[in-house]
Amino acid sequence: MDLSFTEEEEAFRQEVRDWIPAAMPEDMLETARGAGDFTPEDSATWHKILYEKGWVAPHWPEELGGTGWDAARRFIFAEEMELAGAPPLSVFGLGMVGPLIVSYGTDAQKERFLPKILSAEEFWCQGYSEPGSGSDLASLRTTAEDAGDHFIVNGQKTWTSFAQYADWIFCLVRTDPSVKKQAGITFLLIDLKSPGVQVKPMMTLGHTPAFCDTFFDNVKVPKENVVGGINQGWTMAKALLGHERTLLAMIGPSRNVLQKLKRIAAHKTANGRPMLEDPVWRARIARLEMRFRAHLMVSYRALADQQKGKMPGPETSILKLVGTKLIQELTELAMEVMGESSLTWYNEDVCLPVEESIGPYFCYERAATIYGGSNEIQRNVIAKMILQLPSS
Amino acid sequence: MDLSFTEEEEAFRQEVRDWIPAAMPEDMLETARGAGDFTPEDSATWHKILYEKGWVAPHWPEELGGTGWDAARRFIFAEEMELAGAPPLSVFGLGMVGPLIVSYGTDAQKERFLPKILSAEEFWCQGYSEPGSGSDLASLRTTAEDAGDHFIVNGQKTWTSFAQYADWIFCLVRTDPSVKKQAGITFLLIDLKSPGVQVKPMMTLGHTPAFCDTFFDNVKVPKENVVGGINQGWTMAKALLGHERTLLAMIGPSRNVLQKLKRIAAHKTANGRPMLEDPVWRARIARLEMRFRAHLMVSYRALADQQKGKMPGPETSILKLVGTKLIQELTELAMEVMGESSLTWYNEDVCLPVEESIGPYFCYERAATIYGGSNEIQRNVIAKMILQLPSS
Amino acid sequence: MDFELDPDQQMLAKTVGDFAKNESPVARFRSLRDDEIGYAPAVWQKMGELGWLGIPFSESLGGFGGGFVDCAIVLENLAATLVPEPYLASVVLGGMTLARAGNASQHAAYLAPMIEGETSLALAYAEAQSRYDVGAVETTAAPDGAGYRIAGEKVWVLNGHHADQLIVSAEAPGGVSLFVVPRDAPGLHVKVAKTIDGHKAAFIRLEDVAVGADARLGEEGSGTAVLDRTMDFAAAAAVAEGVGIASTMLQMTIDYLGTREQFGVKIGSFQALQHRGVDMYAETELLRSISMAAMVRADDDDSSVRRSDISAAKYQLATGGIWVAQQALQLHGGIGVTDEHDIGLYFKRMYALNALFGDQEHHVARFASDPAFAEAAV
Amino acid sequence: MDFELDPDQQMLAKTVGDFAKNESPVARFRSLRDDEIGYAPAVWQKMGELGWLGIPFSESLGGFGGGFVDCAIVLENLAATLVPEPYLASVVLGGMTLARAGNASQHAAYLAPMIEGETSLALAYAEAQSRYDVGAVETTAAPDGAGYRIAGEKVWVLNGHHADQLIVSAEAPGGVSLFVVPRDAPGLHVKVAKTIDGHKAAFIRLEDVAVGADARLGEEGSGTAVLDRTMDFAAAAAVAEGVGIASTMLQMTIDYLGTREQFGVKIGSFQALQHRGVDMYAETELLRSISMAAMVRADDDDSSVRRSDISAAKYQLATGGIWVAQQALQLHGGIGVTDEHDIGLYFKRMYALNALFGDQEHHVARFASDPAFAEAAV
Repeated sequence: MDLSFTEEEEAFRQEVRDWIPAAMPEDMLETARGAGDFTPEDSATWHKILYEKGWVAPHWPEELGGTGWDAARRFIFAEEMELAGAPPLSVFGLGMVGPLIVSYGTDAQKERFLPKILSAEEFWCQGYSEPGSGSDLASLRTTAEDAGDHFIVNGQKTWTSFAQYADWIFCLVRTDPSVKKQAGITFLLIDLKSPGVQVKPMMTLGHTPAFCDTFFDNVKVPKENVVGGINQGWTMAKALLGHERTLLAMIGPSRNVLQKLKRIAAHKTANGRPMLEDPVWRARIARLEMRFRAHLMVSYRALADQQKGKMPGPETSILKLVGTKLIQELTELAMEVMGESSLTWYNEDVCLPVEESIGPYFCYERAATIYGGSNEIQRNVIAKMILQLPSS
Repeated sequence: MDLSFTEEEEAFRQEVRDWIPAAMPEDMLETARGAGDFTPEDSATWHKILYEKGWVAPHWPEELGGTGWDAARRFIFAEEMELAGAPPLSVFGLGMVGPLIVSYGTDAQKERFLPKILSAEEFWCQGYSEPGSGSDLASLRTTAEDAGDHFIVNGQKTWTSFAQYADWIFCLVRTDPSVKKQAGITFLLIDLKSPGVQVKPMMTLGHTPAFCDTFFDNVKVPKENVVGGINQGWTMAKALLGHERTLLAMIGPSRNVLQKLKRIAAHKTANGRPMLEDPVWRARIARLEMRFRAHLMVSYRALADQQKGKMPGPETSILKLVGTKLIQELTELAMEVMGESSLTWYNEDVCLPVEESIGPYFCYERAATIYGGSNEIQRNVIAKMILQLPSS
Repeated sequence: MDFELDPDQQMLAKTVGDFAKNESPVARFRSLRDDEIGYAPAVWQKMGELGWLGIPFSESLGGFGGGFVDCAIVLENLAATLVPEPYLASVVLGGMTLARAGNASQHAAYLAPMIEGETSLALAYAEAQSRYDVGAVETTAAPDGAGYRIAGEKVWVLNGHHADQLIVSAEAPGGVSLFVVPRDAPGLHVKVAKTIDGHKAAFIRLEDVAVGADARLGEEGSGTAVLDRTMDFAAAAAVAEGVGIASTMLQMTIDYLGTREQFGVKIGSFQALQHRGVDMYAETELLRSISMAAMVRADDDDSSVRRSDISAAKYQLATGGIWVAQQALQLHGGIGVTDEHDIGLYFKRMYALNALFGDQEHHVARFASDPAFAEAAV
Repeated sequence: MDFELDPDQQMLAKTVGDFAKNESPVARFRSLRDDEIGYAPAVWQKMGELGWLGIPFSESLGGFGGGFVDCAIVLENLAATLVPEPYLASVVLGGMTLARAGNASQHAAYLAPMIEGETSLALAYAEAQSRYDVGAVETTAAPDGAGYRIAGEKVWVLNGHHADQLIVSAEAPGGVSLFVVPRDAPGLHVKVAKTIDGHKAAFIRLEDVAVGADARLGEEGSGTAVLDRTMDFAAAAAVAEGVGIASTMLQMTIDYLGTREQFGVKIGSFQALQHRGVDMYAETELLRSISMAAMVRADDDDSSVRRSDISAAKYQLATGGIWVAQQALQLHGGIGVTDEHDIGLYFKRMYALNALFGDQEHHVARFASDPAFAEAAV
């Protein structure tokens, strides 16, 4: 066992650490040091900077625009980005549909879509859930009717996060209603500028327009936009879900909230002294940090497996479960530490220093235990797949 | 709303409070002030003292040996007994089979059994669970075969608490295997001195012989020992379970452990000062005491309903769930406060003052969330009966 | 012992509950969130006409002479549909402070019109550094002729954006004192902040605001004791509202579990969700039960009787109440975290109630500092 | 980064695991609970022959020259069947203290025979009032000619009832110091206590026990630093055992859920129990993962590197590990709380591990007192 990084890896870390502040525009550096409330435009700017450096898609194959880094370097890179508070990149293209096209797409799809994902010319969003199909995703009703060389798509997708900023959407649609529900689903790429598509942003609990309803009214979609074959959509969805799980470990966000929590507690006072020096508050923060360490080690185990080219072990199945709970507990504690100041929205600079705001982010993370397969569904799956408990 | 007791009630409280130390033998008073580890013999002695005073069965009808007190006086009496740390009386006769016979027994049964329960001439135990029938009680297999004027009983009961000290057992037995499982069960009283009965004490987790396996090998039981009618046993069991629930609120034990916890924390030191003065430990104890108060108020609501002659409200369904969890959390915290001294058994006076021992009691209370309908079963029942959630 | 409401109280509960359901459903709260005031002065006035604003004040003050239990009935029932009028801010915080600390002419001038619903009040007690310690006051009241000049900043003044009078705590030569200050006093600057729960609060800067000696409530130095008592009422009021919020969230969740279908069945048939529902029910009933003790004892002048149950109740709100809110949101799934669904509005209100008038650590520490705690007897 | 065992370590894990399963199943532990010693000196000697007792000691001391990870492998695998021999007490507590603090002739006299399995050691560091503070020593070592006279009482001395030598901490003129004291020294009185987990510990009274200057380990005053370091190893060792206990309890529970039938089905098909099982799995894997960090870093001489992960691991034992033990018991239902079923033996061992070498509050406070904690960077 060896939990340290090699000298070469540490040198790489230093290179990344030095590069970030040199490459990032001054106003974004300020946001990174402060509230971290980047706009989608900031993310797009940072995406392009990384693209020009060749660092935008570390986990893609080198020949398709990846960096050729091994798992450790990819991890170090991600860790340094998080530590620097860099803007998060939109995950739907780079992290989801891109890798899926890499693995299952046709050559034509690779040529058409991958370069524009890398260059940020086209942004993507995800069309899975529907009003009646949440946890029971396979019950989806959006239909794609065969019309020769194209499909006619009708239906409604909900929870299409950031669709208002996207150019394309990848969808699960029903292409065969006559078979078992999982068997009749197809993974389809749809241009959001197609006639008949309507995107309606919804407000979230935290008063940010993070997601949308997206409506399809007789939308024409060419058949070459199918990924993985007609009626193979469920296999595609499962391939993506496995991938999402490590993303959802929330290592970076948890680290950021922990830092923020301590920064606030270091100067906010209770009973006449900084809360970080009060034994009760100090202990509450320390408890979550200790749990974060244990969770981090589970992630490291997954990383070490990847580094060796092995499939991640069964323990990675808990990453989403533990990580999303942890980020919620961290934001809950931050709300408590803020006291009366937790009553505010970040855009109310009358109330408190903007870098101390937590309310909207707290609200935003309430969704973490719901999206990507709710934690209840995660437990169902782990009980059956990993613990092999009997079915009812 | 009025949360106070009347002047008459407070006078009654004082009467009870004065009587207890005057009536209790000196050695038992010492145990009450100390470890509280009464023997079954102590309980029997105290039972007889209460019997002579006429106070042994406050909740029985006055004409059958009860006290004629209203609900408030019964509550005050119980509270004072707990506060004085008096030995607990065996519940199986006074609290379970006695009231059942009062409600459902024949006149002959009342005459035969009730006086000896009151006078402590006969002790009882309960024969419900079997090795294969725990949560699924109705699947029980102990059979009572009709043999004219008597039954022949064969089978095994487990979890027969304190059977080794008992004279009689009340059992659920299968009298009709041909019908739906709940329908073929009978409530039967069996003399433990009958030929063919064998009682084998088992050791518990806490190394106390609290319960037994009880075996029946062709045991002859007269038919007049049926309570409530042949094949009416399930109705009897349900009547008893409802009764058990308020007993299982654990108000008295929780109060006692809280007191003990504070006594220990008041002189045990951590970081050079009494733990009760350490903000972190102090807060942990206070949190449980605050929860105890909320739980106590639920009990008071049930009491006030009884006082008015009303059925207890649906909120009493949570008493067992909350109370058993709380007593476990209290004993867990006591174990933590004890530190290394929690490693001991109470009979090891080499280790620490006997009044500080908590280990065996801690172990004993692990069963609280299992017996009387496990807390998982309680949740099933409340979900359906109170919340009326749909069946699967 | 009796936990039931008397007939008058049952009537009050029904009247307020019917009003909330029929005249102020959640949609009304929603529509007023972006309004400049955030509630309707006409509805406030109607509450005055119905006598609700006078409940805790003696009849000689033009009130109803009720106990705090009656106030709690109003608060709980208004909470069920998130009625936005500032009952807690104006009646409990402002009104009850004024009633206890003021003299007859101050009562006549400021309390009587509030009871009528013609004006509203606010209490400006919190400062940026004070965190639940009402005695930690940096705002000053410097003697100036026969009166004072008040200078300093107050934060999170509920209803401070619209109240006619603010009761302001300030350090005078004799100690922390309370002053009635008109909101339009020269030198008083108000900035309005929206709160996460869709209400508004004011951040107030006092630049040498001149007040007369008749603006002072009671003696110099009496402020902290009065505010301490008000904070007990306020914490109890937050709990009363919390009972309304938790019960409503529980019921909405049980309804949702019994309606929403996935995998071809009602999701309320899944055992894991059933058990969660039961635990939510248990926490709600614990909150309701300890809240009853807190309400009854809020009127007790003996702080050792009053405080422990109020703290225990506020603690149960901070733990069980918050947990109910979290689970209600979780069990609503995706729609729960949209602004479109009402469940999130209740969720955020529960968090606001949690942050006001002492958080869990404040109340744990206070409970544990009661001399009775250290005695072995519980 | 690499979390895998190297081939030698894999072999060690297999050898110890096979030994535990085949030669010391739980029944052996059960049968020895009431034995006067509580374990078999012959088996101890065999462990010495197999080289396990020398693992953490350098080859020059007759050891194996392994790292703490190797010790952890032994502890985890012995824990799986509750092997009763005093590996933690004699190798980790006694042996590692002696190895670090002793000189060559002390090593030859006391460590070498322990490594062979001919003798065993114990560490008498705790006192009635000390509660995890190894520097809080009231036992005294008064100079007496060339040697000392030791007087005081030590509590909860693991293996103290049978060890050949005890290492005793006592306050000498130069500060807390460590002394090797034969168990049969005149004036040394031993009382044996059974511990809840079926082991034994000694309560030791030293009545002016005379020892020579050569009994002192290192300089006067060096004791606290040495013991602090030993406590880190000991806490890490408890975690290693805890991983073995938790994994075994998890597996037993999953097996039980897949076997036990009620209501005509396997109880493992009930969703509420499935979800509980998943949460047990998560807590166990968190414990295993942070334990790996603790084991690797236990050998680091830089306490700032070492301590935070060891404390985090012991904290996870105190929270997640204990929770796994509680749930395992609960899910076994009635049979779980009988002494007949093995699950309770593991349950009690987990509680013993929790109570030893610092409880959760001790480790939380220690973690939070590290200067790195107060810095914003995590």
